[in-house]
Amino acid sequence: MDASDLSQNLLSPPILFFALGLLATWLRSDLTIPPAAAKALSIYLLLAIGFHGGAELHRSGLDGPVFYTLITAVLASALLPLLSYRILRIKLGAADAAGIAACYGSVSAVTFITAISFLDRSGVEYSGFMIAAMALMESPAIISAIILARLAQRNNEPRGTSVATWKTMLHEAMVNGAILLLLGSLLIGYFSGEAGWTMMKPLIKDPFQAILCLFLLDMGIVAAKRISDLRRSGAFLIGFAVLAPPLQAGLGIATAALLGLAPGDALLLAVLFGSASYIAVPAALRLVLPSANPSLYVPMSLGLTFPMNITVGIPVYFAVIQWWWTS
Amino acid sequence: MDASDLSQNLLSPPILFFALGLLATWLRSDLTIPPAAAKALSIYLLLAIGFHGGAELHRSGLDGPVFYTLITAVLASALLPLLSYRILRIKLGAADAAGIAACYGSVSAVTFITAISFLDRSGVEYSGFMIAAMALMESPAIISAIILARLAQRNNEPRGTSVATWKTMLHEAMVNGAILLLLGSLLIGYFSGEAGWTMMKPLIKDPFQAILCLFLLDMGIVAAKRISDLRRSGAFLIGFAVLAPPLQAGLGIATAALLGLAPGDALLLAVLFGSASYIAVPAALRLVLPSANPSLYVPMSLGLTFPMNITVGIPVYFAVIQWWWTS
Amino acid sequence: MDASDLSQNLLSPPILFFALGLLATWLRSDLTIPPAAAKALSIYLLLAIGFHGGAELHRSGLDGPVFYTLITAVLASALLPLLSYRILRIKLGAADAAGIAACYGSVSAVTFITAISFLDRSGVEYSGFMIAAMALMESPAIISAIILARLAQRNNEPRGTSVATWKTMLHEAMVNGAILLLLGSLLIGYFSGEAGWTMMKPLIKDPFQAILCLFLLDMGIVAAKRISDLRRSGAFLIGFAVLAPPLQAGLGIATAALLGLAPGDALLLAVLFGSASYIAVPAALRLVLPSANPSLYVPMSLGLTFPMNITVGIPVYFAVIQWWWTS
Amino acid sequence: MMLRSMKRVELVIDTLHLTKATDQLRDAGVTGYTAIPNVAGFGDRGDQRADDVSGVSSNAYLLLAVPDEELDRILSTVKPLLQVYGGICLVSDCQWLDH
Amino acid sequence: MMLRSMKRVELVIDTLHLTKATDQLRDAGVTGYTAIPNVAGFGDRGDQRADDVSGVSSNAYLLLAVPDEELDRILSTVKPLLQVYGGICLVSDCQWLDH
Amino acid sequence: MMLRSMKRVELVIDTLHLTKATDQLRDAGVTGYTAIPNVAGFGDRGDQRADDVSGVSSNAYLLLAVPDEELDRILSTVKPLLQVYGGICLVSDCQWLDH
Ligand SMILES: Nc1ncnc2c1ncn2[C@@H]1O[C@H](COP(=O)(O)O)[C@@H](O)[C@H]1O
Ligand SMILES: Nc1ncnc2c1ncn2[C@@H]1O[C@H](COP(=O)(O)O)[C@@H](O)[C@H]1O
Ligand SMILES: Nc1ncnc2c1ncn2[C@@H]1O[C@H](COP(=O)(O)O)[C@@H](O)[C@H]1O
Ligand code: NA
Ligand code: NA
Ligand code: NA
Repeated sequence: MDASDLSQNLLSPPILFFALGLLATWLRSDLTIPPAAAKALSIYLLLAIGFHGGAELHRSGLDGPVFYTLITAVLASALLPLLSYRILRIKLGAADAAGIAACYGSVSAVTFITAISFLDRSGVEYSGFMIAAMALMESPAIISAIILARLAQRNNEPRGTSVATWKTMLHEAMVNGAILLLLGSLLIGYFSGEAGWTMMKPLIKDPFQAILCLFLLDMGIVAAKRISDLRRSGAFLIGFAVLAPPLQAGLGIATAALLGLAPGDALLLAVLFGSASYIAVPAALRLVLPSANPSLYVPMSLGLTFPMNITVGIPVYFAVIQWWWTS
Repeated sequence: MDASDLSQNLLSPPILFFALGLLATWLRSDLTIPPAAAKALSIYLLLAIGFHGGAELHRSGLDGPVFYTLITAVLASALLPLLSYRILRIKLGAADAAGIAACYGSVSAVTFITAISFLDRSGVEYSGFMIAAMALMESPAIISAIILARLAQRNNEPRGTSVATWKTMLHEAMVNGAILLLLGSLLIGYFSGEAGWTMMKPLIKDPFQAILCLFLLDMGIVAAKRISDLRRSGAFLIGFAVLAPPLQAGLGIATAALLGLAPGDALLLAVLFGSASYIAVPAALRLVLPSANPSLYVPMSLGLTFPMNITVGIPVYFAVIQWWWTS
Repeated sequence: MDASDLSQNLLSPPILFFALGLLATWLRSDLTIPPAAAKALSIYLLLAIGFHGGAELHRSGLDGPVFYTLITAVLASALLPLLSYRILRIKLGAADAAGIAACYGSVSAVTFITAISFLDRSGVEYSGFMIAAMALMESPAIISAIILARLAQRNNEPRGTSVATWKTMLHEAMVNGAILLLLGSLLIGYFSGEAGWTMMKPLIKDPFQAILCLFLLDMGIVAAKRISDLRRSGAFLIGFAVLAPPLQAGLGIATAALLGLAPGDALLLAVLFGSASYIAVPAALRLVLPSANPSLYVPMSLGLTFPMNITVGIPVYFAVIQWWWTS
Repeated sequence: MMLRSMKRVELVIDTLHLTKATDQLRDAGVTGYTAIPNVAGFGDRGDQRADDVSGVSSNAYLLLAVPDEELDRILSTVKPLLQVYGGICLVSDCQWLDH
Repeated sequence: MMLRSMKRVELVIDTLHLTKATDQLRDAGVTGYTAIPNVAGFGDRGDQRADDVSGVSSNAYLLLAVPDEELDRILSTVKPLLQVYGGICLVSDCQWLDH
Repeated sequence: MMLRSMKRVELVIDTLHLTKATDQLRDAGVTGYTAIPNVAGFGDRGDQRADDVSGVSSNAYLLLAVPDEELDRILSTVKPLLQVYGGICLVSDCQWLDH
């Protein structure tokens, strides 16, 4: 089961195009997606997934395990950084530890979308409110990670770190472009109802999986460049980038069991716990925690954690869930 | 009827995504569509609407009220500026008055497209030749506005205004990229017939409405920035930007009644009269009437007239038409 | 038959949009597709045609005339330059002759795709392995042309020409972005099978022809600018750019007859022989044969050979094939 | 290294006027320039946000290295353009690397 | 030709900080600037590849022509930004073409 | 303000050769540069329209601030590139703002 799932996942277009991107960079090919096009693709993906989630919520309504799941999601995003921050402080300064903790507490929308495409291919159901959960998990990690950095720096303030006031901090954590687009599309999908869905479907549903492949081609090209930056990071951080995802995903699976989620939703929660942000959070961190070094947290989440999650992580997490749920 | 139409319009994806764009800018979010992507979207919209119109014309043929409507459209675009120019001269110099008059005599393709999507949602018929009418209304306003500016400047020529010869003037008014693409696609759609339509439909019809939403998201982001520029314009011009559209739209409705157009076509004519150009005309004006200040006419048409027309204007104009046509 | 095919081809959207692009430049209109968008369109076309070919191969398997055709394709690409190089040396230096020979030995993916859309419109069958043939014909011409230039320059080495080692030369010939994307997508289409095809079809099949039209609009705009560069090239090269394509296409038709290909595949082989590269090869040449002047080979292939092939060439080649195959 | 001293002329004008400017500069005998279109900026005429589809709000940056003796001809070509269309022109000294 | 001698200030900072920088420069009385976003580069903080969707790895290039007497005010506005966010600032002489 | 005087080196080369150039400049000990790809231009080799998909017709603009003593090493790295691939190199004086 696991093995076949795994190979089936590795031979799926999304993963193969991601691999093609990696290969292109490793072969020093001049294959590149224009940054403007890549940005447009990412906007499409966030808008489509958000709108889709909103439409699903409109159908399902907000009853049942929805509320508990959403609250759990917010708490997880806010609390996971506390744990990883502790560990990271062993070797790192407050700012860098907080930056990395924020990325790993938050989520990777593209990993989440890849998991959805995995479920679609496997014909497994999932709930629209999980997309809402994803949207809600983006920000809290940023806020609590920055609070940690603040507390640490209270006494020994390095020159020019405290530029971000609490107001700007909350502001950047909430109105980051990616987060706003995701939440906004979710609400639009919810309020425009069936008529809205019929209008948007030909663009945001039918070609969705294929457009994800295009974006993953670009992700592969970019990720391969970040991997080379990992050399600087050192064994400790590489270890963290490799081990944190499965551990946090495990935590997610356990939480899903407690919440009594169906297997599909459980996989999505596992991915939300186990994935690390490389779009919304890094952008916010540059503004509110500039003293944290992006050449640490970006290569870790984009160069290592993301590839691992979409290739091996997703099918393995799902195998565990199937075994657990059926036993 | 009116109220429900209005709320129904305000809750439609196109308007909601436009609102999301406004919100993003007002919240000072970093949400942006790459300019190259926005340009590509606008090219898609012009090509799609032009081709669609041509295909419709191919089906319907050119008989009936078609000719009268097209001629009326051209005349309206050429004559409306005379009126608004008079009014604007009360406070403005010749060049600025002519520039604004050109924008409001010409049309906004995106407002027109939003009206079409409104009709589609309301299940109201409209004719393909109205798209031809739109294409033909782009240029005349530019030409007559510039003639007005010329006459005014004949005697007291400000330094360096008369750079554009009559030849360049006509040239820029006709071969502006947006106008050429619209007219060209219209002809291509007409001549490539059913086979051509079958070939283009999956791209230019099925996802059309959804792609309009993406573009309106960008329009919202950009319009919100222009609104802040309105401060400079002063009460007189703000008043003009608010009052001219409904008045001109009313003129359009009356004309539609005289031409005996069906309600759907009447709404489109109202929108053609009432909308102001912020793409084709400003670009042409910079080349042929550089002394007209773009930071006046762009904020007015893009920051005020456009949002008003797509949110409140369209449903209100349509309510008036329904009341008029059924009485 | 021929005449109707020809006019039918000239009135098809792809050709009409290409003509619109030419017209826009000739009228000095400011109509332009943002370079980033054009690049994105070309990436889409290569990915889509490659994936499509792979999926077809997956269905048809690799038996029958497939191998012979693929081997012939590689040989043709490697040998055609020898011929044209000889001719070009009459007037040109080794580097320039080799550069042009490389372009005309290799293929134009967009010409090939336009031929496929011609076959689709005419309802004529073609085989997926022809797309593999196209992918394989990109590189060999580069390599053999450079070998020719090397041999010629062995004795009288102009200063700074031999910058490219054999290693870089092979490298650039193989991992050029366009070639890698084409081959990669072909393999991905092959290995992801039916499931993969179902996933990608809504993006890479349904709107394919229409997106080709958008790209040809850009090609028209760009090609028209290159035509003006032809003045520099002189009568000899213009003659070459006009005569080489039909002659090589004729060779391709004869080869197709020998291989016993069906008419559809024969047309594609004719186009592969008769078309000249203006994307992959010029990019590779700048890196491995910088002493060859791009303002010679780009205007020839892009400004003259490409327009001739897609307008007149394709229908004429096909008429010849129909006459030959049925006699 | 052979370095020849030249004048370095920088222009910022509307992207819509770029072609006109370069055409006139070629007529004035300019043998080379580098152009960066769709650039943002701020000046007497307010913000150029390089964000709108019409291209009205975007600037182009133009760089020319010209021989000292040709500077005046270039500037007298540029000046009327700036007067009509707005924009700026900066001149500085530079060394051209012969190759 | 009327040429007025001014200072030419070049800034390279993260695109994410461009708005903050231009806002502060306006507050410092700058009357004009030209901005090129999404530029690549390499420096103390490693590579800025201008390739990623987050915008974290892209620079903005900022050009200002300022009167000599205002240079110090500008530089004291710029310096803290560079200290916190990284980036560089170059100053050179130039002649402004009056129009 | 601590200003250190340095040399300001500007390069315009084909975008296709940008990576090669920056690699060689790093080997030559350059500690930073700013790169603007896909730039248009005109020169001895005709028009670079930065409009085509192959990338053949687009330039890259490269800006380096280098210590005076390193200028010669940089220029001797750059020169052969320009001779083989075309392009230009301008050198001027500038002040580097320490931070
Ligand atoms: N002092 C300045 N420094 C740098 N660029 C400037 C300056 N003033 C104006 N510009 C540029 O020139 C463009 C047109 O200037 P203006 O015509 O004064 O609005 C502006 O949008 C800026 O990009
Ligand atoms: N010596 C230099 N010359 C030109 N640009 C530089 C130089 N050093 C740094 N930069 C630019 O400034 C950006 C930020 O520099 P840094 O903060 O040192 O990483 C780099 O990404 C480059 O674009
Ligand atoms: N005099 C010049 N001033 C500014 N840029 C130039 C000049 N000459 C050449 N260039 C730039 O360098 C590129 C290559 O020059 P070339 O190799 O001479 O064709 C051109 O496309 C321009 O972008
Ligand atoms: Na996480
Ligand atoms: Na109007
Ligand atoms: Na060929």
